[in-house]
Amino acid sequence: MKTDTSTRRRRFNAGTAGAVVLGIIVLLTLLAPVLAPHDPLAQDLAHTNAAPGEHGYLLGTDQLGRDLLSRLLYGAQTPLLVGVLAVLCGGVFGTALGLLSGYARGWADQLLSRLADIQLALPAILLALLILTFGGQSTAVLVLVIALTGWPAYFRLVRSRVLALRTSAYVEASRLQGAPAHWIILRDLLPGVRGLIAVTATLDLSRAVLMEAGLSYLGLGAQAPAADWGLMVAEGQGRLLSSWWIAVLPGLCLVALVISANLLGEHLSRRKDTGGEPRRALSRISRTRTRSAA
Amino acid sequence: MLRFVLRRLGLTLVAVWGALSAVFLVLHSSGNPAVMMAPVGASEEQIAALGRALGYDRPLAEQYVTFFGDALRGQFPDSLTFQQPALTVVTDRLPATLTLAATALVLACVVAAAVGLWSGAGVLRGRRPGAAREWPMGLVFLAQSVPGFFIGVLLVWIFGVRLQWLPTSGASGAGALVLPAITLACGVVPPLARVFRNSLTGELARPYTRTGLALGMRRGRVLRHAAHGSMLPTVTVLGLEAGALLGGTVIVENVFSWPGVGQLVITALQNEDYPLVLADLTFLITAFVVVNLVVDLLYGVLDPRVRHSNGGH
Amino acid sequence: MASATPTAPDPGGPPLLEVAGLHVAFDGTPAVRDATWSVRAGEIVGLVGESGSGKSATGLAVLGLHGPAAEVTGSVRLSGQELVGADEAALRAIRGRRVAMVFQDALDALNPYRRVGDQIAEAYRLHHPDAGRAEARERAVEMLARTGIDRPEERAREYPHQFSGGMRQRVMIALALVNEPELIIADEPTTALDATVQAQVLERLVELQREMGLAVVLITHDFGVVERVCHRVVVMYRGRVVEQGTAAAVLAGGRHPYTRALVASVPSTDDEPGSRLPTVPEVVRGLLGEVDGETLADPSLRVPDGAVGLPAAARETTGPGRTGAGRGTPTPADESAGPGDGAATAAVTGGVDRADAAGASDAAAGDGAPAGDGVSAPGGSGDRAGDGPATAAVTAEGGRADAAGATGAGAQGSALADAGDGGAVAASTPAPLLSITDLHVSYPGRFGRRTTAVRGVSFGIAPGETFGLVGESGSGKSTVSRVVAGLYRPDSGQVLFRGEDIGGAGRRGRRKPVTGIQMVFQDPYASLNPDRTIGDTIGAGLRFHPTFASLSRGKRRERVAALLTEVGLDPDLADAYPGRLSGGMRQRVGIARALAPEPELLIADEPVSALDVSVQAQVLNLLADLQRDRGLAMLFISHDLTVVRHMATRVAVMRAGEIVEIGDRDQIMERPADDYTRALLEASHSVRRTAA
Amino acid sequence: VGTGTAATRATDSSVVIGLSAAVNTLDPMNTTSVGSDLSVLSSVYSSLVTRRPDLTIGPDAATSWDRVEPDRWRFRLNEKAAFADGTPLDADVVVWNVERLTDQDNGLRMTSNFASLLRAEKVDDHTVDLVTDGPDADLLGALSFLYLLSPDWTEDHDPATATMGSGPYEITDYAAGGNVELRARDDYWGTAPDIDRVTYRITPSEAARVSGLLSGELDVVAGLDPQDLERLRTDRALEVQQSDTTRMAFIKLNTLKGPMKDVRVRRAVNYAVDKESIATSLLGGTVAPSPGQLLTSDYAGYSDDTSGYPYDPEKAEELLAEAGYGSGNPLRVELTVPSGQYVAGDLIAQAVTQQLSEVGVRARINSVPFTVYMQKYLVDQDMSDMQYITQAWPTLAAGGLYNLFVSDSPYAYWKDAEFTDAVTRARTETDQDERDALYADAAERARAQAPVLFLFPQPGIAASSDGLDWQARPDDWVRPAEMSWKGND
Ligand SMILES: Nc1ncnc2c1ncn2[C@@H]1O[C@H](COP(=O)(O)OP(=O)(O)OP(=O)(O)O)[C@@H](O)[C@H]1O
Ligand SMILES: Nc1ncnc2c1ncn2[C@@H]1O[C@H](COP(=O)(O)OP(=O)(O)OP(=O)(O)O)[C@@H](O)[C@H]1O
Ligand SMILES: [Mg+2]
Ligand SMILES: [Mg+2]
Repeated sequence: MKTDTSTRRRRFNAGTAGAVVLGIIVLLTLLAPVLAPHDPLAQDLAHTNAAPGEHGYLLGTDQLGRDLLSRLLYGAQTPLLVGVLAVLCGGVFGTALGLLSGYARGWADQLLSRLADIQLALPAILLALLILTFGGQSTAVLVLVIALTGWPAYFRLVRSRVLALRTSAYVEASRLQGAPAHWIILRDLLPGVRGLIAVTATLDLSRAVLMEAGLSYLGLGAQAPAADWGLMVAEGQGRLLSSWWIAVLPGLCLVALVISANLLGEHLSRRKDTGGEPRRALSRISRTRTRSAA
Repeated sequence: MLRFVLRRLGLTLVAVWGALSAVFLVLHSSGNPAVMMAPVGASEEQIAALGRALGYDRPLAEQYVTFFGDALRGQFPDSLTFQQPALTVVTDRLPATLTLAATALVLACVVAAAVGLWSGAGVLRGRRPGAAREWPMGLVFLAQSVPGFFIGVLLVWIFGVRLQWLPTSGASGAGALVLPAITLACGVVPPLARVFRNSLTGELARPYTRTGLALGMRRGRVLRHAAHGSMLPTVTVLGLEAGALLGGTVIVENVFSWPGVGQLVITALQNEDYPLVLADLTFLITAFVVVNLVVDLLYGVLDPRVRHSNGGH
Repeated sequence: MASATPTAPDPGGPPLLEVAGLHVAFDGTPAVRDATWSVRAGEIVGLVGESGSGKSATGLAVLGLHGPAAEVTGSVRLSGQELVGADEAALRAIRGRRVAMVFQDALDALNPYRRVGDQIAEAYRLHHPDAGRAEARERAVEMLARTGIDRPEERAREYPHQFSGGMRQRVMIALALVNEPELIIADEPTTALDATVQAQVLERLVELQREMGLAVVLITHDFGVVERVCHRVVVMYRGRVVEQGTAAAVLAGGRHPYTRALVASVPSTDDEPGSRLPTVPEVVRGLLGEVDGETLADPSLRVPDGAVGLPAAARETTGPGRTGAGRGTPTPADESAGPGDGAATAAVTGGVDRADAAGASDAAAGDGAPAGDGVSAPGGSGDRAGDGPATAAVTAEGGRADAAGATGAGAQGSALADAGDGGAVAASTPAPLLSITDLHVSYPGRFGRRTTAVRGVSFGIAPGETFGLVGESGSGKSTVSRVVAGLYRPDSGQVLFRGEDIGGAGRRGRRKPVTGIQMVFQDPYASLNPDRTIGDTIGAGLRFHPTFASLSRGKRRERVAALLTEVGLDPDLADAYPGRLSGGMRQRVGIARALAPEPELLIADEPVSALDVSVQAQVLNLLADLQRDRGLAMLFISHDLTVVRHMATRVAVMRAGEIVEIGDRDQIMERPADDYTRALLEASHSVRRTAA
Repeated sequence: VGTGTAATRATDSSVVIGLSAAVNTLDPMNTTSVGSDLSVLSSVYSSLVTRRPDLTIGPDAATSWDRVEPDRWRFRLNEKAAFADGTPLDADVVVWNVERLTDQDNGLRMTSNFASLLRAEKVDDHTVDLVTDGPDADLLGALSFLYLLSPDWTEDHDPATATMGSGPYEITDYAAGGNVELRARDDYWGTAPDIDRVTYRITPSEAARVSGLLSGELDVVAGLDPQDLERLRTDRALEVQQSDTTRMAFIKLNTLKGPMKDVRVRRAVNYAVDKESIATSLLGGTVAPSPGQLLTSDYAGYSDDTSGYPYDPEKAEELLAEAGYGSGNPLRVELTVPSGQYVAGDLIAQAVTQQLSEVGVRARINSVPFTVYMQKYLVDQDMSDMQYITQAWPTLAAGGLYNLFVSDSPYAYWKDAEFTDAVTRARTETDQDERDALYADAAERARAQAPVLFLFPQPGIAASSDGLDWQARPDDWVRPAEMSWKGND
């Protein structure tokens, strides 16, 4: 079907664009120590709120005279680190539970499904606020909170796919061959959800980044004086009147990061093998939570 | 049908119960709430007395039971910062949040419907999805990638500060509603528009669309039938979004100083106003769950197949 | 069969619809090429051809229902009015009013969210803008009544999903007829239906056609349907009209080899049971050479040329797709139907369905002996003997293999067939391999209720015997097979395999399936894990088998290669993923997988119903050959009586979870005791392949 | 009546006041938040005396007063004074209110501000005596916070959620935490205010407050961020007022444990911070660094004699080296700051840590919600090494603020006998000069011992619509009764 090929090609380009931008952001973040013209924390109190280009600051300075360009370069560290770790934790946890729950069924499945329901009944942002306020703030807690609000997406997707697959002819064939449960889960079911997980994880990454930014914005994520995009927007929003760049530039960086992750995820999810399922499910699950987070 | 309703109701109660238990546990895992609640400078004895008065010295299990007993009757201790029943504080703020959320929801529905129908009409004309004509979807995609708080900040900057067209804070007058409602809607439009568009184009790809055309229907009529068919997933997402909307108010109300429950919950958390946090969260969670229950029940109305199969879908 | 014999219309009348030089292409890929045919008023024209031959594309082109993605050129005239390139408004006036369409799957073709009465009324009002709601409703009810729906008033208020498949199709017809069009294009209106229902719907369609003087274009790939209802037939092959003419003439011996091949590859009640079926590619290839000099999209349809460098011995016995070898040895097989030879014979024919292309084409050419198989090659059997347990098992049960062989041999002549059948039955009675007694199975339903799918089923299968299970959809056939395979636990009843109860009724938890029973699944696309290589899929059966588990990697690969060869596939496919394979090839992989643990009982649950007619014959041949070759017992499930008759020696007929009749094949086919069996028989319309 | 937009407003004579914090309770005895709760309630309730915009004490419900004995003050009440429901505001009312306030069991937050007050005694219907446990020079200042409730009304109303006062306004709309609307009472017994309608709009976000001002949504906002000064000044429809407040900003050092026990370290950090440049860059030059004082010049008892710690990083490093810290053994400290609580507080804390790092001090910022901060500070008595805070004593008595630094104060984290002694003696000293001398001693002791990192007074920036006549106050009060529209009598 040529129709498919040509549309896929076009999407592929958008997907590649996403991957490239994402790659660039990651690269810039990794190379920040080399590339940044200034220490992201160094203040120049004589030149606070400098406009882009003023006093030799390419993108201007913030209220404390810190170089915005340097801060932007460092600013993705926390979101990316927290995002990737949270996606890993949530993804592994959700996928493992989804596989087991979907294959084994029974009361454990019921229990976990209810748990996921409950998890969904708590708007993610509220849960995160609650835990961060009463459980203390640290990167580890942040990762856990974001992972905690992310696992139901994987769990539900994987579980529903596994529910469909477990009675599929090829799984039944494996059972007839005498394959043990763990083998079926690892060799028959896991490959079947691989694509699904890849897409979910990519889209979940954008959710995690958005949530980290949202929490940092509310003062519960990264802490001053750290350079963190979400925090920088919060710090700069009071200065919109006179120095818009302090808030707007990090905001735009955040948008670029999220867009690229989304583009990539979109692209992956449009590929045949995942049948657009994760997008749909995510729009039911994580997207809504991302929204509430941001 | 009745059994279906009861089953959903049961699940709903389980979800509410679980969510509240989670809140309860998180709050109690952080130590004796009386310490936080005692006024500044309170002595050990005063804290202990307060703890006794509120029952925090009793076994956790017992407190848990009391908490649920009270919560069921809508009873929470007095808010520490407001010195009045926590639930009253919440319900006082409710109209503001509901106004905002309802406006945003209506706005989001209108936009999502427009975007979806635009795409649907394109598909019906044989255009491939993703083509340039689908620029509204591109905008939706963009909106989905911008953090809500940043949208708010941008809107304040552009319309409030630069152009000075619209008020940027407070709940006074219809004008003040515009920017927060748009910001809040921005969070809901993407999932809604996507789901509506995708299911609409999905419905259009189904053979009954071809049947309609083969019978001599106009495209508009075919589109209408397909839109009817895509209501089910759309309403599902709408339900979830209505809940997410409540979560979204947390940020939007803060950006725009909108005096609703969302702002309240942040203040309560910051002030460690334990009873108020409980009441507020209980309320938000219940609202979320109820909205989704309503959505579940709507399924039957929307899709005859659900109605006749007595549930399970 | 209560066939509504078509009454031929006036042959001299002017054509109602004239299709001339029609081209349809999708993104430059042609789907219909230079098609020219016509329909006269009151005439039923069958548009036949295998899947993908462009039948639907033609039908849609008539009403301009293709999207802009399709390029449509040529000419379609309705009473002289040109429709290709006509504007929307003009087309809208014709659609549904003068020309209506009936689509295949009525559940999807009807709007699931609206009451059927409303849908029909809406269709009416589309072309009768002056008609009031009440009038349109009345009209809808009237149409429902006319298409044979009981209590039409009530049912008009129901939704499509509340109708059975056949009812839906009637609604679809009502929808098409409500504006009394001149022409109906019915695109496979009955393909998804059960045989009995299919007959009813077709009958009703023909009645209405006669009452209303309609012209009908009936798109189908079923020659049985063509034979029963069509006046004329248009045969399409790969986008082209390769033949047209009166139904009788085409079926009796079409001029085009493709037509003949298609007709021949369908099992027929006139065939000798168990005979080899000629397959389309062989026939086409044999008579036509490379079609249009182009490569076919479906690799399973491809006839590779030249032999591949396999050892001569292997080539003879296996020769999968290596037709060079197979074709080279078309030895007549009439000599040896003797005891002990049955296995050998089977071994040679095993999987080599293409190998005997010449023989098959002979058959198609009309020499009256379509079963030109049994390429006897004693040397081959020696080779196989070295292959291991498979052959050993067969030899050990020589007596029964004998019986199977006799069945196979029945192909050679009817005189022998009787004896063979008798032998098979006799052999199965004393020591059944599988014996099921009073099986009850239920599924969990909604709200904790359980729905019973199988009640009180009992039967036995002797070693080496093919036992057929027929019945309409939902009668519980698959449920029985799943219980036998150990995939589902029955509520009660005994499932004795080799004397051991494997049913596990009443126990909890999942039970471990017995490797001695393997299964070939219905849907070749769902039965292979797309993420695992074919070799891995097949090899897993060895890995977990008590005796083969100890095999080294290399040995396992070898066995996998041998299995692939045995089912007629290139052993190199072991490293491929299923994505590349066609349906037919996948089904062969599925069969190889089932064979890997050396089962004694093979369950084939509708192994061909998802396959194209042109591939069906290949798979049926392969199964029959393997069964004979390996002395397998087989539980063969189908809803198609002709297929079951072709494969099985004993048959059970199921209905609503119970066995209504069980017995010897011929007894069931010729002297059915049960009404339901008779209805099934009547509905199963197969082509009477009367000699030309 | 003027013209233009101001005129439109003037005719309906209403103002919209932007508040940065919500009004949490309506019980004036159970809150100490001057900027929000009390600012609103001071328009609804009256007190015996009131502090005027120039910070002097003036009459309210009491027309005159004198000290009949060192520990007994006599107040004569305005005979017209009455509550909105007509109940007269008489001596019984005062006695009841003092009883309510002094009863520890009521757990009212205001109680601790009246530590010396023993009781009220009715002399006649319109005369009442207040008795203290000793001479208290600051009593009048404190009494400007004693808002009087009606005893009868309180019996069947909850003062936390409803009001019925004797002040110039009544509340027409209030939901917990939401906007508050006031309307001038027709039957107010005192001078009728100019402004009829007042809306307090809760606007926690600085950006929203500023844009609200610029767009004309808000008429009055106090407590603005100095960095917005420039932008606000360019707007001709606004009048910007800038002053020092009575609130002193400093960084408290925990002298009880950790590195800050060492006075050399405390002095070192004082020398290490460039207060001047912080004041210039972050506070728009609106304030001058404090000369090493805990008080602003508005306090009675302020001493002009002290000199502060100039910016001298070398000296700081020297002192640190003396105390044993250097590159091999850097000083590590934690600086806690209540997020968003104080004007530019978060920025100042960041600037301070950065400057400390330049002399080799590794300071880590711990930004926490205010309540958490207060919890650690006062309840847990677990203050970190350094903590940003601003303090003021509402009554503007030196003794009041200094009392927060005496050895047994939970606020102090500093046990200094000399300072405590001077302050304690000053409080009971009746001779003005003696008292000033004692306070000067205390100030010098505090400077030398450096229990805090001295910064500057918190800047007070207020902006109002150009047409509004209003004098911004150095304390936190925002009172609509003190406002009027120009050209509107
Ligand atoms: N919308 C389309 N886009 C691209 N290719 C198409 C489209 N519809 C049909 N085709 C291609 O055109 C060819 C003819 O398809 P068509 O549906 O007419 O076959 P058919 O004879 O009806 O087969 P079947 O019996 O399976 O219905 C096929 O190769 C098919 O893949
Ligand atoms: N997993 C299941 N859960 C619930 N009901 C089932 C399940 N599988 C089958 N059934 C029901 O059991 C009955 C028998 O089904 P089964 O699949 O055995 O029929 P079948 O004869 O194989 O039909 P077909 O020809 O359509 O394959 C049907 O009514 C079906 O709806
Ligand atoms: Mg077709
Ligand atoms: Mg079946």
